[in-house]
Amino acid sequence: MLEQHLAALPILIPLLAAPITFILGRSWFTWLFATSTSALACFFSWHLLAAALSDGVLSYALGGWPPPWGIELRVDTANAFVLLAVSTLSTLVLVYAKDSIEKEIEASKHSLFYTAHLLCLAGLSGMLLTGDAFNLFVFLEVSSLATYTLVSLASDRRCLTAAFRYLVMGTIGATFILIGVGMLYMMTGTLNMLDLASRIDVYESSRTINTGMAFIIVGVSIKLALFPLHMWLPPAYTYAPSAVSAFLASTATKVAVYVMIRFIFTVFEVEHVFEEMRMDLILMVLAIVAIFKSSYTAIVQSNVKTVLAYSSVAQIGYMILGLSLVSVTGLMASFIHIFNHALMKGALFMAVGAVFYRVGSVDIKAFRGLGKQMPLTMAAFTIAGLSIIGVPLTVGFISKWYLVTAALEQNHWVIAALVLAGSLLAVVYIGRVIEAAYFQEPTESQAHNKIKEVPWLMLTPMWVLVLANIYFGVDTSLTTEAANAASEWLFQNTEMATTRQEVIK
Amino acid sequence: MNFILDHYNYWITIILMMAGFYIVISANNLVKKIVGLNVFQVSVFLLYITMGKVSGGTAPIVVDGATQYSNPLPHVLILTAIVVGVATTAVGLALIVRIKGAYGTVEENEFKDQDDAI
Amino acid sequence: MLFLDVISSILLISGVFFGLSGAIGIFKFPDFFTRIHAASITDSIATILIVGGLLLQTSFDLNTVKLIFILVFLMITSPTASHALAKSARHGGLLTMAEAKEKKQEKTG
Amino acid sequence: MTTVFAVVCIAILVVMAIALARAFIAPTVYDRIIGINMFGTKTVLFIAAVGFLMGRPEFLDIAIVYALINFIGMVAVLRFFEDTTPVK
Amino acid sequence: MAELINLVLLAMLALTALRIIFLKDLFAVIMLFGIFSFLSALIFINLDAVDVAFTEASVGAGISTVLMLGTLALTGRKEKANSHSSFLPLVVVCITGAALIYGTLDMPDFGDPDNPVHQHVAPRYIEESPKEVGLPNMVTSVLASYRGFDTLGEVVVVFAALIAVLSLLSIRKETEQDASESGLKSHHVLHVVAKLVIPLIILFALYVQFHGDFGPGGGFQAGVIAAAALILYALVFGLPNAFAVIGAKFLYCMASAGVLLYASVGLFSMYKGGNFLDYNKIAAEPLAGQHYGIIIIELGVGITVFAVMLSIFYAFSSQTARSNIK
Repeated sequence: MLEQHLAALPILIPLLAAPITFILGRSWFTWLFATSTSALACFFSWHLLAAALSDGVLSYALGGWPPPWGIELRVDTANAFVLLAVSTLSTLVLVYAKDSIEKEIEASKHSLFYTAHLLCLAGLSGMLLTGDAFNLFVFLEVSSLATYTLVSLASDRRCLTAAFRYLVMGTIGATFILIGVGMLYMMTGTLNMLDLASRIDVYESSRTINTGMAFIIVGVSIKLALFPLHMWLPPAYTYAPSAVSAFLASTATKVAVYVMIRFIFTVFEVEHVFEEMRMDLILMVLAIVAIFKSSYTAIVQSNVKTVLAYSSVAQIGYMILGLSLVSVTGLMASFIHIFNHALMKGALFMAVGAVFYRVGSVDIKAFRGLGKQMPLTMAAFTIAGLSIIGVPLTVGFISKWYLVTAALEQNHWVIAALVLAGSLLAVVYIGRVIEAAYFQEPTESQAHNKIKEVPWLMLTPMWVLVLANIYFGVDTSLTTEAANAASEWLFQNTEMATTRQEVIK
Repeated sequence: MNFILDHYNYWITIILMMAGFYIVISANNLVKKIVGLNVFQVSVFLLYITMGKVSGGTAPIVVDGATQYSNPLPHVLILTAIVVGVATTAVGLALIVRIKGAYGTVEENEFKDQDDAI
Repeated sequence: MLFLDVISSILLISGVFFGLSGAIGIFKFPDFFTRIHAASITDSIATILIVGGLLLQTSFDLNTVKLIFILVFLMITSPTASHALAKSARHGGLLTMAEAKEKKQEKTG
Repeated sequence: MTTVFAVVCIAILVVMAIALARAFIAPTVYDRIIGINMFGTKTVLFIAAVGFLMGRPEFLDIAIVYALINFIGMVAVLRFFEDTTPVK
Repeated sequence: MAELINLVLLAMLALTALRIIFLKDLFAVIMLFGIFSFLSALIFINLDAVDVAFTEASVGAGISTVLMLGTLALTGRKEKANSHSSFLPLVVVCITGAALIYGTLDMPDFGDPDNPVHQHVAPRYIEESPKEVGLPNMVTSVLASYRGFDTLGEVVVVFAALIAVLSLLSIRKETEQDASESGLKSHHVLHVVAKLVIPLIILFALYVQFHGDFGPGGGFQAGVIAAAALILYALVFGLPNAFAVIGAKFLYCMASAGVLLYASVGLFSMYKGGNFLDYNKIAAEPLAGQHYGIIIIELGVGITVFAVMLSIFYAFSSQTARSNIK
């Protein structure tokens, strides 16, 4: 029976668990419940990926109404792959959160944290799986509202202004998406993405469609923090509780990147977006500016969480860069980086959260001498940091490798060189932290009180991610296979778009 | 002339949207920002409802003698969107109340100054 | 049927007349308390007349019930709101025109 | 009868416009509220009349909602004054 | 005639929006926003969207305005003079507006029955839904059945708003001494009238809940109206008295229960062998199944919305009371 509903389960499980978590109240059982439901969702998304890899596309008609009339969930390799990353990270973060939030969130709000986390997971899964443009907006708002909650849960007052700014920007983004979807609907009469794709052909070169596309792309760009629209991200990630930063940095923006890919590839034709509208040039320039400007900003920050936040903006630049190359390898690099970046940023934010747990500060000064006092945490930070830089035998290397290959395939020597130069900037900002941890003496106050290693419940998920960083850096079969299948499917899909019209009718 | 008559509805809606959008990005006071956000969203709802209207049609509730009904789908979408809008508004206002408690002001430049001072 | 139409037309038109006069009143009267007087009284009479005129157009079904509900509801709430508003204004320190004059005289005299 | 309804609708619209003008430019806050309250009650009547004009009077439900939201809004405003004016 | 009314209302709406930009008194801004919502709801009626008008009137003009006033009571009424330049925002707005105007150039004519919107998906809703779902109100059919998953998402959004507001503002029970302070105690007429009106409002909410299949309305609107009745009670008689009627803990359970009730319909249809939310499978007869399914999910929506709106109001209101007593 469950086989039949496989596509719906990763959304429904956290969605149903959220209200129950809310009633359960404050106890360790709430944590156990939330974690196990997230693990269950992760289990099913694993199955979903396996099913998508073997059968191709899965379609699930909600309410039993056939697609353009009802809402459809549409699973292919691409979104199943991202979903797996999201639900895995969610589970690991929840394991990590139990001890982490003790220090950062008031005890009375713990059950609210778990509820909001599950809602966020449900929203993100919904955004990934749905095949309906308006349903996407609804789940986007579910995840956004949960995200604002999560960010504002921290005890630092600056989290409030960060959350407010995030809320305003996020709502503008969502409203832009709403306008765009409205324009598409106005010209086609449908909301189902596949159906949209087949009907947009009919109205080729319509100004309304192009405007709608522009609004959707700008709206999604706000959500994914593409360079000039990224201003909400650094404060939000800096002042949010560590567990939340770890979860959001590794999932929320990635899902938005996927949404953008999905709109470009399955709704608008890729030839139209990239060859006629020249979106690839705009995206490429913005991506490169994002990489350098944000990496540079990251270097001069003193708060390590801000460093990582700006680094996230830069890494999003890499993902968009892969997309803007418009080739199977480039898209594959984007997908691999979506997955890999989740692994590295998750581990990095967890390590920083662990430092906050023991030291009570995330300023770079607080890291001095931690290499000896918290060896496991700092080792995790170092390995994940090396991965961000792109050192061989880590996942970061694999992403960069594919990205450079994709650039070279099209003889974009400059871009390949720029990608490598971007890595050098990463060396600086990660290097500063590592230097402070291993080569500087602890400050007076810190030397006195003995700083111990964090509890094993925080270390385990951190190290799982670190080991995954190494494992997927050595054995790339899963990531490359899934990413390759995903991007090939998306490209082949665009050629089919013209013939699909008969299929729908 | 006909073109204007057939499109003026859209244009007024767009003016409204931009009025709301302008309030959001230019206002310094957070409460006014939220009001602007609402104006912006309501105008987008108007755009949707405008496209659902059929001349000579009637509300999509079955009634004897009616032949033309307006399109019910935009109505459904906007019902959902209104709810989403009020949810966002509530969260935004709650954040404002907390910001007032933490900073003593709801003017954006003032609490920015306070943060920079630290 | 025609008879009913005529009566309801008369009711509607006179209701509208009161409504318009009230609207002019809130601009023309000199101070707040006279303005609220103009607004609230014409509001009530216009409501009675217009809803009454519409009532004659229904065929005694659910719509009649709803119209009566509206009438009752407005008749209760509208004067209450006006009363409470005037009271609030009074508490807030608003003066009538005569009082304001007196105060002015006291100051000058 | 339709013409009568049409005239009534337009006349109510005019009243609404005047009340709106009062809400836009008002000597005191309380005058603004008079304008808004008048606008609210006239809207209720407008919806009722438009229902008959359009031939679908069953949408009087919305008029009821307007009436009660108008009242609740007024009470909320009064409560706002009560909360913000300092107690002597 | 309809076009004329439409034009006049749109003009009033545009003027209101422009007035909001230039007003510095935030109280007036919020009042005008209430009018803005009212006016847009009128336009919705004129454009045949009665259900939307219903919701906009009760939510935009009702709940939003009340919450905004509650916030304003805490944050102060005057907007301070804007020091930073308004040039950049103006440029951004102009670019966005120009893009939108450019987009309208190819838009289909307003109200033309041949528009793609009226040709593709909607005809099935209009022609088949009375037979397939069995309800005269097509909006309810589409909302609850064809696009039932959207509505589930909508309920979850409302629930998420509750979580967000509770994580920011805690609901505090006041002591006996506070109880005498809060409420509009000097307005005796209001006390009598409120007692008279509140039962009527609740009655109306029940009517909207169960008549939503045949006319405008449904669970969402009913929930808001019922919450409005209790908000009125809390405004007039004070928050502690409202707590005595319906407590915060109970509301939390209701909010969760509503979501679960909605989802349980979906799970039940899965158990019966259909897809999630496939009401056809609930009962032996598909039409009966649709009917039961829609009634239950509308109830779930109503319960959640009622509980969430009221709890959010409690959260804001208990902040107000606290600051006033200080």
